[in-house]
Amino acid sequence: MTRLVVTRALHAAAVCAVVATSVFVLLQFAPGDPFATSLDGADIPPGVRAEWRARYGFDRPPTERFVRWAGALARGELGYSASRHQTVAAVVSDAVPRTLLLVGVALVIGFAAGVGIAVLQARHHRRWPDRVLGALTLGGVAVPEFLLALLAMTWLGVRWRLFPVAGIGSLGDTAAWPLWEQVADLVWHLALPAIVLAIAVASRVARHQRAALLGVLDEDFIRTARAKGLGEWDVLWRHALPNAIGPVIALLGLALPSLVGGAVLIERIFGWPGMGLTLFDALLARDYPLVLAAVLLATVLAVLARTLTDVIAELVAPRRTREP
Amino acid sequence: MSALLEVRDLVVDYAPHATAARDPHRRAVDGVSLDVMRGETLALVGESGSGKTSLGRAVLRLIEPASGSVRFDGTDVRALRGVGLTRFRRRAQVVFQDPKASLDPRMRVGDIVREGIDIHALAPRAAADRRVVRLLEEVGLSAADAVRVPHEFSGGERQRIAIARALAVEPEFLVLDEAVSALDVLVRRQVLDLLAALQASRGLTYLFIAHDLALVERIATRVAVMQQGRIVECAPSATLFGAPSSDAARALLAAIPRFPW
Amino acid sequence: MTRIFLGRLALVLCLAAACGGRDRGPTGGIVVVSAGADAETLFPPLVVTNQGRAVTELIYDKLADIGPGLNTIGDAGFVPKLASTWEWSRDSLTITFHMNPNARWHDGRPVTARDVQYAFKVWTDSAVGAVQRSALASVDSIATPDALTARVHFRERAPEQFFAFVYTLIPLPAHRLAAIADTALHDAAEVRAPVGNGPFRFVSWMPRVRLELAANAAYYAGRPRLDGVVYVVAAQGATVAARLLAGEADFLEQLAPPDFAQLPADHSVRAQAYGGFDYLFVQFNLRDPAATERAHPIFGDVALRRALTLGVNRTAIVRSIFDTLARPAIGPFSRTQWTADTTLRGIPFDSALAARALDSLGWHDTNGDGVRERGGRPLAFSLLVPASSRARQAAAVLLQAQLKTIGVRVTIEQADFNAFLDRAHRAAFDALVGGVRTSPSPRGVRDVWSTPGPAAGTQNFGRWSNTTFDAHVDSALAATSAGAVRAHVRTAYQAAIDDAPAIWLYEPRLFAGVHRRLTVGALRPDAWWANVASWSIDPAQRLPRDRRASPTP
Amino acid sequence: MATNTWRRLMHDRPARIAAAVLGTAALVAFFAPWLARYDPTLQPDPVTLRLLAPSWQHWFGTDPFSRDVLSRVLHGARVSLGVAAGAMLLAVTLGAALGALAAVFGGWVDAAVGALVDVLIAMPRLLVVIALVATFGALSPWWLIALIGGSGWLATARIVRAEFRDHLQRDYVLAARALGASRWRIVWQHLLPAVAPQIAVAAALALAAVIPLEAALSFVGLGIQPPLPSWGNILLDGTDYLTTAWWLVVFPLGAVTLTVGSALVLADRLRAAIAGEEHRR
Repeated sequence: MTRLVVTRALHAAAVCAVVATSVFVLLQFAPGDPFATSLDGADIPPGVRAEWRARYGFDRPPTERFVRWAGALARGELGYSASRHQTVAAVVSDAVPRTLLLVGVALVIGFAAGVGIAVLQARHHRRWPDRVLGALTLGGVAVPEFLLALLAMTWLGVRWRLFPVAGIGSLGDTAAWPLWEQVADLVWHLALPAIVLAIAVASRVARHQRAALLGVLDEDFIRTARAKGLGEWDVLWRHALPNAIGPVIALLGLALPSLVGGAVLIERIFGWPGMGLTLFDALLARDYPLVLAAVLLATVLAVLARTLTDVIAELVAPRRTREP
Repeated sequence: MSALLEVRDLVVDYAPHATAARDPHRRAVDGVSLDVMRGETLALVGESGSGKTSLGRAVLRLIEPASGSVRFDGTDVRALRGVGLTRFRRRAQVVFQDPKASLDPRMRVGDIVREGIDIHALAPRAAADRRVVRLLEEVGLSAADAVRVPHEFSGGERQRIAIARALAVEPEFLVLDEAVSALDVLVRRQVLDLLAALQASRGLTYLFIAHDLALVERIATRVAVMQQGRIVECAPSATLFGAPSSDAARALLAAIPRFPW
Repeated sequence: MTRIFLGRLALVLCLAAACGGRDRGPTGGIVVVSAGADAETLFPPLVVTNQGRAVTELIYDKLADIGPGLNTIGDAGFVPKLASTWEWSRDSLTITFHMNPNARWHDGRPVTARDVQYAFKVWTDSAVGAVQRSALASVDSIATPDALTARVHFRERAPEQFFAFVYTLIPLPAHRLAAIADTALHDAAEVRAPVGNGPFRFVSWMPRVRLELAANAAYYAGRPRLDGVVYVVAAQGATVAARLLAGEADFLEQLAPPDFAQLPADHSVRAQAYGGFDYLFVQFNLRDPAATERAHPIFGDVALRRALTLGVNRTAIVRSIFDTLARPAIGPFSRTQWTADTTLRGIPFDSALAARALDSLGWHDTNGDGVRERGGRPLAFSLLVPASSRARQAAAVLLQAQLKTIGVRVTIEQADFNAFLDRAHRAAFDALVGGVRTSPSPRGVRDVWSTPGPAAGTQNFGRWSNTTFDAHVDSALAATSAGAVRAHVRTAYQAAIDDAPAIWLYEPRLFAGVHRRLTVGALRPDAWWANVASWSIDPAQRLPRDRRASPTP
Repeated sequence: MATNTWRRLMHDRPARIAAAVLGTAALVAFFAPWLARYDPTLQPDPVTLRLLAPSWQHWFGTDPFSRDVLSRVLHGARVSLGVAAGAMLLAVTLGAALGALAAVFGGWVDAAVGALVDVLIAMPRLLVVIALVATFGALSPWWLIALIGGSGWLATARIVRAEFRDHLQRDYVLAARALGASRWRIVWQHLLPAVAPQIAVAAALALAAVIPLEAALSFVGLGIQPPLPSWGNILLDGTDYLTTAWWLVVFPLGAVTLTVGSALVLADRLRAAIAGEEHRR
């Protein structure tokens, strides 16, 4: 077991190293300059830019910068974000919890809803609930997320004013509020981005889960369960689902990075400055230390998520050995 | 009679990725030495999991042994590369247990039988077609069957196709890996008869793998009994069936149903 | 001149004080400003963006501020802020500022001349890297004869020396910052939670989310009417507008054309015009991007540049994108500048004339592909557009279709803003849709359009060079009377229009989105935030968030 | 087996409908210049004819530049489906090739491909594509194909590797090896046809993923460059007018949803057909 953990950790470290190096190399080819936009203006003399480049070491050759960066990383320093006038660690420690919250909530809601929809569909296989839900989940996958987000913002936010259109909390000293009000405020602000993201998750989960359920429902042990006189719901929840949910969880683990990545537009639209938006802004600002740190973090999160979902999938449904 | 196949101290491990799941120290074949004489049928009998299939595959170099030597007609099979290996493939063939699994379901029977001829460029186009028809007829099928696909045939017919495929490259040596085990009794007898006829007409040498002594009683010249990766007894057919010396052989003998008529 | 001015100043002061005292109007309420970007820093020397200024200039006051007339020559019209009076030396090389004795930092300490001196040190220390320190290049030193007197010594006289100094230098709290090393200032905790002296004091900042300011009850010019100002940030344009339309925000700096379509349905928001200092243009690269010592193979020819300009219907472009929210640009300036001249002779739209001009220049469509060519070279160029600007993209698309009708092929190339600027600086483009936000001063024109050199033309991406223009711009910037400035500027502008280094596209008129409950008075075109201290919210239309968000005064 | 899979699929009604929709889309894309009534870049009068609601002249209305939306959606099919199909082909070819290499050669090749997959799967695709496009500036459709295709092969590679490894253990492959068939021949003659349905599933899913990705790229201003219409940039024009000009969004969105939905349905039915076939065996 320890060996497995150590191998996994080494593997993850290697993946991160490769990702960091390739991103660093790639950034060397990027046109633009960390101070091109932040120091653009008719009244800014060109000398200032050179000065700032030198201050942050951008006048050094790339190899030297890489060694310095890697060395600092080894000491646990992520560097300084010139576009935010802040240490990268400070920027990232703001953004990571926000992304985890948004994606986490969307995942939980989406996963639960997706599984529920799939069970409902399997229960009414080839009847109208199956068809209607099937069409909806198909739409949930086919409609681009950013459009869903804009529609939600325009109608749920602006037209009907059910939820705030953007932001991560109410104004004022919310920290002094009673806890339940703080939570309610957070939920209220989280609603739109989480719903949009959850729709995307739920649609995908439901589609996979439905297929997996229908596959399992064909198998002998289900027939046995039915023969024993178990109700159809019991068969679905107790017998079919535990056997069909594992692969869906594992699949979700694989899809998680793209989910986080897909959240960039949602974070942007709903003014939810998590990792996706931070990375996006950092890219546009050519804030290399921040880009590197964000990519690295995303990689670590992805690897962690994969390991975690693998474990969960294994726990939920011990793989039945297939007889040859 | 000289030995066509000489196996010495052969060791085969389970595939590396499988070791985690199984006992890492367990070997599929654990130091087996064996000779197969030209023209004979050596039956290799043992319970499932005793390592006979691994031995059969290692002999054909379908899997790589861990150590030991395999000599075929005097040449070291394990050292073969390139042209030498190709030449060896022509001379030694295999028929598997499950003809459903061993025939590519997407190919027509004619193409299946023909594949070996194409690989070794044994005949030009038209001649190859004629040869395929001849082979199909030799195993008891018809020329019209060439355009059909495997799943249109019964189990016995499919096994005949597999035999025709093996014969297409005109081998001297055939590993029959449980070749008749999956067939029902009547068909089994027909296929065994076919194999015997082919052996007579083509002078073939068989390594006949089975888990059941009853299967080999009629066909085997000699019988080798395997248990947990080792050969525990190797004796001429008559000797073994008359007076088995190992417990394993006795156990296998006892499992043969004797009908009281 | 000095004495006359002082007299006028005293009068203004009295009026301001009287007004402030008599009509306090309603106080209370929080204004939520929906912003498309966050302040990059709250440290004035490092602030570049408008949003950064919008925040810091509410926290920090200047010595004096430009007046409603936006004059930049001498000190006419300037409004006293931290300095209640000032006087010039006879040779104009020294200006003595008398600090307002009532001015206090938000921690209660008085604002002194030492803070001015300290700020000057910070601004000019290259370890800090203040971006606009070239504006202070003419200042030699600052002396502090007493706590409330700052004597500024200039190296040379210049018509805009007063403007350049007070507009750039923002006094900093020496008692809080002097202990911090200059190199550490940019990231100091003190700088992220600044103590200022302006009408609003800093409360909290969640970068890229929101920034909260509260009224400074002890403000020397009287407490602002509002209880506070909150900036809420969203990167997506649609979101910024949605916040206003959903009633979550009270103020939006600039409405985009599509936002206007939604206003009629929503009576809670109105649009308020306030000029604007932007003008946009298609800038030609006069040099060959492949080899800058050569002239550009197409745009090197002034007759061709004029012919292209003739082929562009700028009125249609403006009407299509902006309807009446913008006007066709005239030349390298904005109509809001006091030096603007609307009587200049422009190049009209006449596509028949454009086609004839191209014919006469030897550009003909010989192979029938709809594109003219000359000597085997097609009349085609790429147009670089920043991906961040929807309006500029729209202008490019319209321009492309218009030029196509006279046999010119335009390929649009979008680039993210960083790459756009990078290519502009490297002159790696044929033509680009550029935009300039000028200041009230005509000074900016020299950076963008004068012949590139160490002192001028740093933003002259197209490397246009015209001696008449250069000479008259330099003369205008040296002239001390408004009339002389206007005369020189007029000649320079006319040269720029005639030589067509760019197609002058449009000047957007700024429209702020303002919630019905908010009264903002007149918005200053160069700085909408200049008068936030006098904004007020109708007490009858208070919202729960006004109470909720109210920080303790 | 595979031949049967295809046959099963052809007898499946949803699959036939989905295939018909995709086929129609492909035909529309191909014949767009003949089907469209107007030049998709023609701006008859961007002042007075902009944002016209659907009418007899303009079935899908006009956009902010007075261009005919129907013509743009038709031509947009060309660009969007062209990019999508190109990227899908590239992704599937690359994925199949790398997956096959990993499975057939095993050892360090397998490890290398596996590591590559692990690295790429850890980086969010949309961000990677946005990053690259942002980094290298707006790209031509060809580069877009290379980029989207080059980043989308992971799923195919995983599937092909797993299926190949499975089939490599099967007796018919052993029989072919015993006959002396080369690796190349085994892959080409036996494995690829065997795995073709799974590859087709991966292809359909790749197609379904690429079209929204192109739209997302357009949304951040880094997609297909104007005036070339793509469903993504038509949608982008529409996002400014969600409440005031619904036709700008509804029609391109309909096109996107129909195409993506059909690709997904096709993938579903194909998977069901494969499962049914496996089940029957």
